[in-house]
Amino acid sequence: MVEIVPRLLRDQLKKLAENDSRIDGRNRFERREINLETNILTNAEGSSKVSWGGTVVYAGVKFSLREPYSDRPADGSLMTSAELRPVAHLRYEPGPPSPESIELGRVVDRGIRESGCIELSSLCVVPGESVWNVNLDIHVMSDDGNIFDACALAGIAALRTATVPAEKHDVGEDHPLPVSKTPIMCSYKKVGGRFVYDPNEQEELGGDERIHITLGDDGHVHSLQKGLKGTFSTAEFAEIFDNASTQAAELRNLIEEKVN
Amino acid sequence: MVEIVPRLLRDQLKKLAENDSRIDGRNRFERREINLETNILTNAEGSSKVSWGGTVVYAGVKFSLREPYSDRPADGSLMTSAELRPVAHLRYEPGPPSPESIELGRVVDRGIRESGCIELSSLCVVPGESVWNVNLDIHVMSDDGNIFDACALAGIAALRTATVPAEKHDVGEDHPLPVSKTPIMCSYKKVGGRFVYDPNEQEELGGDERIHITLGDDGHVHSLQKGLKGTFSTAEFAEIFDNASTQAAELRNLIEEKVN
Amino acid sequence: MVEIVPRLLRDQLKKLAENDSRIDGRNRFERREINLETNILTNAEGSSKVSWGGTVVYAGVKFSLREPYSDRPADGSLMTSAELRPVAHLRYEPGPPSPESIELGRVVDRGIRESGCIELSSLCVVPGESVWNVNLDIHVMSDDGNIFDACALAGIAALRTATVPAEKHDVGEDHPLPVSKTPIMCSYKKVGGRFVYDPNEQEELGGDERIHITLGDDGHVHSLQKGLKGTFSTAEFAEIFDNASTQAAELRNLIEEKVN
Amino acid sequence: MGGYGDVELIKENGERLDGRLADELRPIKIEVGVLPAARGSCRMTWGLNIAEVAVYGPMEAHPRKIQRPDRAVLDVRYNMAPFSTSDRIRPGFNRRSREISKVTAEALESIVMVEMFPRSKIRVEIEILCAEAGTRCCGITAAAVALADAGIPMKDLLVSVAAGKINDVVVLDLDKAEDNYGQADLPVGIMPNTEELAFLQMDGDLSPEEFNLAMEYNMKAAKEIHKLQVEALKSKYTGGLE
Amino acid sequence: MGGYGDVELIKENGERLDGRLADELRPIKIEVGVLPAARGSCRMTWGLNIAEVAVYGPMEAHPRKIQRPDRAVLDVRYNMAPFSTSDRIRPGFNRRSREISKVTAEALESIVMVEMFPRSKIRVEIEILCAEAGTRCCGITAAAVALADAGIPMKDLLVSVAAGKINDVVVLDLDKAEDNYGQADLPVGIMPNTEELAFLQMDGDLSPEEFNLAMEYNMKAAKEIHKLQVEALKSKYTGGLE
Amino acid sequence: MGGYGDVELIKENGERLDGRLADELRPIKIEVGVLPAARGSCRMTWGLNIAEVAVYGPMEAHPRKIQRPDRAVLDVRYNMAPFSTSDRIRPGFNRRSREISKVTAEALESIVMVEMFPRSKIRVEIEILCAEAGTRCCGITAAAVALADAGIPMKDLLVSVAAGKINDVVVLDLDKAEDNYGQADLPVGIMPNTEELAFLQMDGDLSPEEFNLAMEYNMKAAKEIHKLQVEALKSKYTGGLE
Repeated sequence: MVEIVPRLLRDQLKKLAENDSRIDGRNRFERREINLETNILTNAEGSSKVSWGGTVVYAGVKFSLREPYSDRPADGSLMTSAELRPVAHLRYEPGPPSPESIELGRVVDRGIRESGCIELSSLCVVPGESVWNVNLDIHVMSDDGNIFDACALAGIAALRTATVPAEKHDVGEDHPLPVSKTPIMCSYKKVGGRFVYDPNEQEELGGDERIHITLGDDGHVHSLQKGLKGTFSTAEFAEIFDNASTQAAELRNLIEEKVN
Repeated sequence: MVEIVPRLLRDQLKKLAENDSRIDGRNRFERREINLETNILTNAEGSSKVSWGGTVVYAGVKFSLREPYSDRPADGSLMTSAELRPVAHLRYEPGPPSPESIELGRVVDRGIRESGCIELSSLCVVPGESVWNVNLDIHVMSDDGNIFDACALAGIAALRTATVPAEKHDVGEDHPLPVSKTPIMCSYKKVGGRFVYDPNEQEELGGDERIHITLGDDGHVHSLQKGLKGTFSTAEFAEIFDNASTQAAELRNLIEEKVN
Repeated sequence: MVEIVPRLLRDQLKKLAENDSRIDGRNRFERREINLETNILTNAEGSSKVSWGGTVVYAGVKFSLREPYSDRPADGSLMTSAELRPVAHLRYEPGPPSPESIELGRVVDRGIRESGCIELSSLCVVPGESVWNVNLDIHVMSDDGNIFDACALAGIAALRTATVPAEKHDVGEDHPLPVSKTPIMCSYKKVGGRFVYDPNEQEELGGDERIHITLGDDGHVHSLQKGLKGTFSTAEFAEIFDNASTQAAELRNLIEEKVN
Repeated sequence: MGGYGDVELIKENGERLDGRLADELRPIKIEVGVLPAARGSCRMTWGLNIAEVAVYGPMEAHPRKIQRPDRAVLDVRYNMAPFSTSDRIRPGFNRRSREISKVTAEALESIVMVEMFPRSKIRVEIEILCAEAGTRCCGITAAAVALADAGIPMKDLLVSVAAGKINDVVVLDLDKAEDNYGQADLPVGIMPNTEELAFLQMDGDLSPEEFNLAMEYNMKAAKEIHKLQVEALKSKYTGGLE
Repeated sequence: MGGYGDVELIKENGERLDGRLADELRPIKIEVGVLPAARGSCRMTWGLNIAEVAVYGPMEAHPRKIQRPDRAVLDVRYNMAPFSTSDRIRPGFNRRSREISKVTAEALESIVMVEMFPRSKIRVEIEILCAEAGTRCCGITAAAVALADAGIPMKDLLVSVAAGKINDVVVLDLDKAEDNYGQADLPVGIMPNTEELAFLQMDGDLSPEEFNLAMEYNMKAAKEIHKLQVEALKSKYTGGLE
Repeated sequence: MGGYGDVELIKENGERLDGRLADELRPIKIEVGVLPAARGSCRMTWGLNIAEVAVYGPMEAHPRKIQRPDRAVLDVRYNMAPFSTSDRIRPGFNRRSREISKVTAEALESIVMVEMFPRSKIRVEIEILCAEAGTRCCGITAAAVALADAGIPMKDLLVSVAAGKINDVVVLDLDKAEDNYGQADLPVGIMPNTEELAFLQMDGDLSPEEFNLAMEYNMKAAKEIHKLQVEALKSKYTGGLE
């Protein structure tokens, strides 16, 4: 589909930015309302639903046993996948995954993987013989903006509530999946010339480049990604990097409340 | 290809229906001429050719040995496939299978599979070690209407004449494939407002919904499928369901004549 | 892309042919300048780069161990692949391989394979257990005409310089890949009504059918292929078949100089 | 059908394993407007099944070769989430989901007033989040509600429901165990007002008498489910007045 | 070629295993008009090979990017049925069938008067129902007949036939065993009236002398096969008059 | 990142295994105009990495749905040759190469004056012939030079370079062993004149202080590499005058 650049929308967003305002009335670094539910899908071994503004995302965890790779005989594996699918928005088409969809999946995956939240050695059943493969599938149902953060949140929440189905596979007792860290992704979008947190759909349509920052519990950065056309200065980056610490702490609290 | 709905053809079919007539002069439930040949392809272990009006279909059976699945250690398998391919009609395009093609394959497969005509346990060579996989491939060469019934007929006829090539695989003597039942598919098309049996190509182009009924030797129904846009009443269904018993008996006789 | 037949170019080539001349001033059977380099890629076990006029081609050899097929327990395998890829020319598109690309790969492969230059039994490590698979990948970087011959030359040169990485795989000492023959491909194009050797890009665009001849060290033919629309007489073929012997000898000398 | 008749699915007292009678439905809940990005949407839980449906359009149909000069086409996708089944399934469409998508589209085209939107396309996205037998019926029934929620003009709603056969007894609305070990399944799509059928499939083994009883069960159940569809739509639009 | 020279394919009396002499063809039969849905069609049995060809068009070429402003394009598909070979082959096109389709299309474009149908497409569908060596020759030869049956104007018919080498002897028309264990195969496409070549492939090992003998065998065989093509076409159109 | 911190990558004297200091680049060589069929091209060797880039266009963008009414689109492909890595990789694009292609295209679109060519497309083909860590930086840096060689108007050149962390030390330009056993990698794309960033990725583990040091190393290195880019372009166009 020809995506006409929405000139009028861009102008409007520019004017709002000049008054330090946003199209839905939020402050620059203000988040939309989030509702997080966990363990809601019978057939998944861990699950979550995130409603973030009008964005709706489900995540489900499934386990399977496999032989370990010969060079890491005691390590299991974690496969994270997220895709842009036609259900979520008028503009997503069926067919092979678009570059946008591949980027979403890989950025969400890296944030979780690089945080080291799952110790792969904790997925070992019998060294050299049998390890767990954990499939984390993230299913976007409604895209109203900022699905990267919603997917990352749903993903770590589903992992945090997952039960290893050892009994079903005859390898011991069911037990919670050990998750030692809680990585949080914070995404910023340049809208009307300055970066804002948690862009909604109109801001995504009429804005420029995007930056995704994944932070660990200790404030270390685990993953960065700049997407879309646009450039930024190191000073601009420093400001949002700083803000991300605050946002991450709040979201981490939200998870702790729901999960424990 | 834009398929212009053939308004004139529809009007003509409507008028014919009002006079209880058909475009090729047949009665509502009258069949076109069928020619059935069997065992005609050197490299297939069972084969048939059906000419049904201007519709031409080949079917071929091939056997291979495989390990059984662990939960059914004494069961072999039957894979039936049929596809709409460019050779058969001007309007079929090359490329991945269309929904129409997938429906054809699955409906023909279900009719044969659900009838239980092949006992999967009769395909066992050594329990837990080796079973036969039977591939039934149905190849439509010319589509002049009602290929569902032609495919189903060619399929069961090819199975009925197939020889299990045990000698070639060093597992005993060649013997006929045991086929205990003869499922028959009968297809009806709503043309000009009422259902007719065995639609030809023009009736398919200018008609509405289609109903496929597969009946077993005992008159039980094994498979049903309604295809295309359109609705029908239970009374309409009862009438064709009743007619299908008669048609199926005649076709079953045709097979018995040719096969034994 | 609609490929407009370049009427003016065809007329010009016709006129040049009448004067026994070519668009770049060469004689009918004159070759462009060739530069051949070998062993230039660190991660390949054999490699070459051919610059042939403005055509640039790389070839790389990689080895892997595999189980032999049960009916040839002492034979390894050679897989040759060459593709038309978007980097090489404005008119090549990304996507699944075009028929042109498949033809290139298969003709280059056949010329090398059918010459018997690699004895498959020389790739045996332990009979029935382990044999070498040789992957020869030919990468066209710039197509200025006659990539068939450039690919064939790069391919055999890369094989001639390849080292079997036995140490890395713990199966003995590294040693040169035994290559007993040096097949050479010579391609001719009908341009302005008569065949010329080594067509450049404009001659390919404005000419007709192509003939590819692969000759072995003893002057035997190992592979032929006529491509594109056009017909030719046996007399025309005899003339180029004769010329190919001369060309092949010169190119074989070029390889011997560089490789030993 | 599994067709293995050797598993006991009906207790001595005539009840099914989950306590239902032969002609009893599993619990059903229908919600409307659950996906903000869609023009119309519906969430249906049916036993342990969960389906969510989004509707987009009418919009210009492209590529152009799918356009029909006299009507809209329905572009329907039935998709199972990877975590919706007992063993994870690979994402993406398979032959089963493509066939269900096709027959669902044809069923819905029979009730939508497609003639009002020539050359256009209406997208219907059916997502199965949890699957416990009967997902195609759940998807079709929810899709009809989502189309109504999107304001698409329709001749009638459409209810899909299945009867089947277990231990030689005709029963309504097979659950997972009954589906795995049952002898027949007869899913239909019924227009509740005219009792016409817009969808019909069946596999297994049914005598003519069994077929008629199964259809009777389906008809009765369709009326019940239709009430829940109407209530769900009403409660969205009159929600503020209660 | 298999290229394994150690299998005896020629008997002491000089005959081949099936009794043929070096320059002898397998039995051939050609029928016209066998596929009613096609505009032109042909069935050819050649030894145990069976090929059926359907021709559709000329029709508008689409997608538009394949159109040529000055001529028709031939859209040729060579396809082997899954049951056509000793071991079942997976349905669908592979690299071998795509290459054969390409060279077949180019051979046929050399004889069809493509200039008469600018911007259009002629579809040629070659189906191999039984394969016993030499299917590409069988397909091309049958396709030329099917094009004529469809009334497509051509400069000449086209005959495709192959000679090869077995046990160091040049022979005509290799059968399956000869192809498996032979040393060379030289399939060509010959316009019978002008003796020009529109198709040429070869693999294996041939000295220049062997090559010349193989071409001689092919030329002679092409004349024989051409007669059968003409008879088949005549018998369709004059069938009623005999 | 491999993230296995147990491999020693820094010697007691503070040097890295190949003798470099923490903020030292591997050897770099840039050549222009190496692919005659392309409008612009560049070959870059960076340590053992070899990348060659071809640029085609601007040309009409098709299919039309990718056209932008107000600017050119960059159609970028990053591709690794099958023989470019230690174990052969299957030809064709995978998810990694598609993601790199996307972020590379977006980085280059930030420096090319795309507004000058509405509705058109510029093709950038990045081929990795030998890969030893850092290929995406090598590809982006070479692509900027190839675009300049093709005469495409740009706001600035673009330099891509990565710093990272090994054995808890921040270092510049990881080689293969450092990449395999390192703790973090921070590749960026820097416009040398304005010091703005057009490209940024990172994975692993960096404290805010480590992040700042890594960015400092990257900035300094970008200036060095920029000089080599300019020299390569100059030497092509002034080659005859020296």
